[in-house]
Amino acid sequence: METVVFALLNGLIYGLLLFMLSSGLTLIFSMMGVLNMAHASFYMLGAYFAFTLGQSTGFWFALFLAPICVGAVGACVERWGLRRIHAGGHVGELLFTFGLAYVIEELVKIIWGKFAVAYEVPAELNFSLFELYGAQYPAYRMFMLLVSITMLAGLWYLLKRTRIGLIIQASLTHPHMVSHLGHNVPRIFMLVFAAGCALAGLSGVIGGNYLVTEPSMAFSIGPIVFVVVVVGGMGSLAGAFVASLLIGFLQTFAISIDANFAEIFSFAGLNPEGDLGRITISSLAPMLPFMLLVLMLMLRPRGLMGEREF
Amino acid sequence: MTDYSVDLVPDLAPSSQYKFATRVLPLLLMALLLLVIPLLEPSRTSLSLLNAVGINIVFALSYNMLLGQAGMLSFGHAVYFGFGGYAAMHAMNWIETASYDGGVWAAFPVFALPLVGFAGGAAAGAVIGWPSCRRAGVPFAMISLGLAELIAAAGLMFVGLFGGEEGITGDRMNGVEAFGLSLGPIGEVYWFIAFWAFAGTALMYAFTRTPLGKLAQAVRDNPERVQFVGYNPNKVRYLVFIAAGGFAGLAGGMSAVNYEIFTPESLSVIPSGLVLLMAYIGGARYFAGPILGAIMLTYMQSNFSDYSEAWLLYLGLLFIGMIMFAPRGLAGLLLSAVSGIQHSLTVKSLLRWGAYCTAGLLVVVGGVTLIELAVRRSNGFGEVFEPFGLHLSPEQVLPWMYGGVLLAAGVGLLTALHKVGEGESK
Amino acid sequence: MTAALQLKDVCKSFGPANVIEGVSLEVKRGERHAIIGPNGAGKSTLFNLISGLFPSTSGQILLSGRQICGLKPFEINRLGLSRSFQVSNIFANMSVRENVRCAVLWSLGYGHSFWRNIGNLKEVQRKTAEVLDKVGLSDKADVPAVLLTYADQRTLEIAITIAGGADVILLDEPTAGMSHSETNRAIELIEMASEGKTLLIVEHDMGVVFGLSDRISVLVYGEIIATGTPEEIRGDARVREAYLGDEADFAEVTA
Amino acid sequence: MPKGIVWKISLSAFLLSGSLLSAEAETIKIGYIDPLSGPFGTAGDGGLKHFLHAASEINSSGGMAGMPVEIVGFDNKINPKESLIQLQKAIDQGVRFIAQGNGSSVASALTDAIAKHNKRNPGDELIFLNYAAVDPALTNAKCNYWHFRFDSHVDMKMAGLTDWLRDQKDIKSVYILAQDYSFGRAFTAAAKSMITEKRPDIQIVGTALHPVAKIKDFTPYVQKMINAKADAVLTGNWSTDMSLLVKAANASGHNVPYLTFYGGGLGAPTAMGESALGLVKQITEFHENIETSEKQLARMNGFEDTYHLDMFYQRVYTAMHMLDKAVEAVGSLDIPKIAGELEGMTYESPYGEVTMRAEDHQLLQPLYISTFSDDVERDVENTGFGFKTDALISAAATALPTTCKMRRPS
Repeated sequence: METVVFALLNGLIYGLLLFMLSSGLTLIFSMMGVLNMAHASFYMLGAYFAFTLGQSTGFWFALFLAPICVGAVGACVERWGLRRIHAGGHVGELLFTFGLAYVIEELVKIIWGKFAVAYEVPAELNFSLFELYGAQYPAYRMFMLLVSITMLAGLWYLLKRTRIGLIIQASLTHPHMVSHLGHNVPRIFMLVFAAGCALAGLSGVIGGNYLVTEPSMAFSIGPIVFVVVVVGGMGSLAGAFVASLLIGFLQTFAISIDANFAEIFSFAGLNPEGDLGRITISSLAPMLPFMLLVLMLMLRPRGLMGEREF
Repeated sequence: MTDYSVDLVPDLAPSSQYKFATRVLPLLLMALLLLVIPLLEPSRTSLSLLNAVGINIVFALSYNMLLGQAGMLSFGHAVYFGFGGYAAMHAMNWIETASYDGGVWAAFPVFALPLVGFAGGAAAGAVIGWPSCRRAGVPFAMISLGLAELIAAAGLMFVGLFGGEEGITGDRMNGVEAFGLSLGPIGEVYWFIAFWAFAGTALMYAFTRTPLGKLAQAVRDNPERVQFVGYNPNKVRYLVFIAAGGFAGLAGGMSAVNYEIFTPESLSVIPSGLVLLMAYIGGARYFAGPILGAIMLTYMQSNFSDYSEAWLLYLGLLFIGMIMFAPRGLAGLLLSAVSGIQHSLTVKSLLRWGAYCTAGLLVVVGGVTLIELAVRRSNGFGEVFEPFGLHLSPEQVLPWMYGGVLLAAGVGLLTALHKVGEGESK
Repeated sequence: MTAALQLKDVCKSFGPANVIEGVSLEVKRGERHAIIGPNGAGKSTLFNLISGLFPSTSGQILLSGRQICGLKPFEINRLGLSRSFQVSNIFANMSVRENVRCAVLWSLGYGHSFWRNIGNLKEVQRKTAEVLDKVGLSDKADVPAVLLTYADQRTLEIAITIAGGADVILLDEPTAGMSHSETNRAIELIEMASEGKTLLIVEHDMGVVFGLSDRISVLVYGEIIATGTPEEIRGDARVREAYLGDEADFAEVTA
Repeated sequence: MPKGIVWKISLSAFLLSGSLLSAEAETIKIGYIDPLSGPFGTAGDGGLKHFLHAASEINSSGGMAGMPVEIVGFDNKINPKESLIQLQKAIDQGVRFIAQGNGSSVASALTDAIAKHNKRNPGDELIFLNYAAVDPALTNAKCNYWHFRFDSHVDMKMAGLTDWLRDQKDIKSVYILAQDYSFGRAFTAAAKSMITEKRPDIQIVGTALHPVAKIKDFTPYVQKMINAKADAVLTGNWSTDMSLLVKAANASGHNVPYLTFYGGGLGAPTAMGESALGLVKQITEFHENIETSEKQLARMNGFEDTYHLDMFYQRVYTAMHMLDKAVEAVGSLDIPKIAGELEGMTYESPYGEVTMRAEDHQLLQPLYISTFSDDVERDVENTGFGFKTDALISAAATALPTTCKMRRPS
């Protein structure tokens, strides 16, 4: 029972963090067709900016300032990078962001050093909220939950209730339509790209101190973000939300299962010391998202709730 | 129906002279070059680098069968390199065992191990390609990424097959000697690599000239239309995928013999990314492009790190620069330079070339200065950047300004040149 | 003798929208059959159904008496049906010769072979040269397709369509966007190319349609309202009404 | 042909790079082959700095038998194949000693390649100074005459840790967590067998292997530990996996000792921060707060002033000074003889006597168990925290039997 409760709680937090990261990419991908491989790099920039800004302004200002800075960087990348190669097709754009991820990581190493930086949870939130089955539940996690839900609500409001949101929504499903409506498409692209990056930055701000802020943090989380976007489906924020939570729960549940293949498939007579029999479900946990990705693309390429195929 | 007898139809095929110059001659030159290199008595470093280059040429060309020829962007090509390499590595150990205990493998020369690699890579391609080649474009790329992650993880889990992260080692000095090569000294390994690099290149070139090779290009250009000339584009992709896997496996087999070790790291996404960079930076649109890319990146990987610890940053910047300004890659740049020289060798064009080169140089010098200063400053132990006898300290403002000014001047000049060029073309 | 192509009550709907509603059509062997109709009548959709690009919702399509519903486009092509596209659909980065060569390979039985040098396949070379000569693109054989003029691209489109030697040829607006003189050349080309074959053509240019076809079918809102010789169609009141709603104009353009 | 041109250019560049950097006979070159860029660049970079500092120390007192020492860094990107290319480069540049430490996979590739090289090129031999690769196999099944290990391997450290555990009567149950690769598995196996042997009353309430560098949030693992009521956690984790584990443990209020090998690894103290205080223990041959001589303190200060980095690898100095001693004894660069001198050598390190055991070329040295604490004289990574000694494990206690069958050149 306690395993289930904890897996649910942790899966929820991890899933929401993933959703904050991938919602931006879903917007960018659905609208511009750019599968931004550097998206997690903006997440990393968010954490580093928050660390630096936090030293002078404190965490709370950094919480707002850092995503804005990340968004500005994103706008520059779109304006002087992606826009120039847009005509060359999506493969060129994909490769551009692939190279950008390399460059951002190296720049971060030069600016902030190669080691992890001491980006800590703010003292105001560094206490334990309640105790559950002998383990304490840190307040910061609740705060993360709060921020991501606020963000989710804000995004929903923006998309459903504002003019720009309606345009963006229209172009999620019908990217060619918007230019016919007389809107300045490059500017909308820049805005969406910047906003997507800012969302990634925000998740960096609250995820960087919860996890670790170091130069390889982008590389290690990057692929999972794709998985969320692809599994969720093109043009579907709701899909990304479901996929994030799914992956969050899947991973945390798998970790809590200690059984190995030899036990599960005991009827097949697997040797528990053999390579196959030795594999435990929990050691497979990090692989599950990729299995999900491959299966999803092969069986249902439009994703869980996608409006269309790629 | 009108009778078109053979003699009435004009012969549209290119002349045999043209064929020789464009198809046979480059391969002959490559063979000649491979034969000449040992006469220059290269050092051990050069030989080991050349061997690495040879392996990467075959690997990058095999990747380009997918990217350049069939238009399939894969993030997991190292998987086939790895399967081929492991197949060859296991075979190498069977040869060793057989040389003591006897058996079928005793008669198999180590020299021919890349063939085992080819079989391994092609088999892996046939199994993995079956589900993944039913999708094209971005879904294909994503499937390849997902599978690459899964297989890289499996590489560490199945110790019996992949040897854990320490991999499998072997000894190439066993079994039957072919061509009188013991394969002990690195100089003899050179001949082994040269032979297979040439064979691989020639075969992959030949592949582009076959009906299947041509159809792969048709699928790249227009998969929809291919269906209406009687072909199933998925099947064409699948077959090309198997062939590409086979040649990647061939490169893996070469690697197994050259290094006598194979580790699961070779299956991972990092070499897959590197081979993508090789093919793209070299020029995926041209057959010879990946060869250039393989040479350049292998050299950079092994030697740039001697000069700058920021070499990965330079690599990333180079890659981005190529995508933005030279999407046809190094091969494209070379070809346009050659045709520029052939067609418009005027004072004006020379001046413009000069101006472009100067601007490019300014950007590079300024950028490098700034990056190197930044690296030293970030290391923070007072190291000074000393290019060409200069003494640039990251603690002073002036060196930063030098770098900044040079970079700004270069960018400014480039912008100006671009505007002039646009003005003229209008 | 079975019809070259026969459609029995073919329907196609995209979600709630019925684009094709019970089309039945019979194209005889060796016949040149045109389909006309106003924009949005479903002509291109009909072609996509016949050639296998879309599955039909219901009904039967028979090629020489053989059911081809549910087959993949390349399977239908292998049975001897070839089509062109309204928007040029060629292999842009390959030369004209290579474009045509790709189109002749299957019919000559080279399948997916990867052990033969394509340059040594005399039969392929001859057939390719023959097709290029027939459509008059021989002098542009080595030009990359993307650099051709629009009219030449349309010609290449037809060349690719006929290169495989299919018995039934579907042409989707082959003269769309052409100038008058180019159209005349195109008509000649189509006449020559369809000699001894069965031709089904969608065309807007009434001059082309009435000059070329043996029979004409009129498709309006997904239904065939009339089929007949050019004379019969010209005189059909329903067609006049439905097609243009303006008798004078119709008489004029079909004259 | 463009192909040809580039070939020639790169070819001449190859040849140039070879000739420019040709060897000088008077210098002793030590090739440092470790990652200097990429994700693991930090680890290799730190090691290089220790070697540079040790070399300057030796040079300022007249070099090795009058020959100055030069450290040449080669970036292997922690890739076995790339290491072999760099090895060839090093040999070309006149390097006769190879130093490496990061990654047992690289070490086993190198020791294999060096043994083959020495067999195939007599008179041109190399010595391999392994300063940190701890796979037991390297001085057991895979041992060879040219390989010398200056770090205590997994089983030795585990022996030390379990010796200490013998006296910790309040620890009744442990949880073992390690990364799912050969090191982690060796760690788990050693922990299980040694605990069962030395403290049969301790219950192993759980073991888990997790993939390297893939887990973002270790809370579920910590939760399992809490559920299992573990009194202590044994972990082989290093780098990010180490810091993330400790952060998760702290967040869940899991206040039990974490017994680690790499709790003090570069970057980990910063990342763990306050959360690790009093929890994380490590077993090492060195940390900065062990009582020692003025001379050693001066060395630490010297290193920190030069490189703005904490001293971490005492064993690098040990290796360099033992090599110095061997070269002085031989008087020339006769590699087989130098290897012979190193074999069985004893050396007085600032923290006690160490011995290079002849039968397997494994250094036996005293080990220290220490706790992450804020009450320390010298802190690490400017965090204000450092390590404080709990216990000393004598060198003899770590001496485990070896399966090595050393074949010596005749």
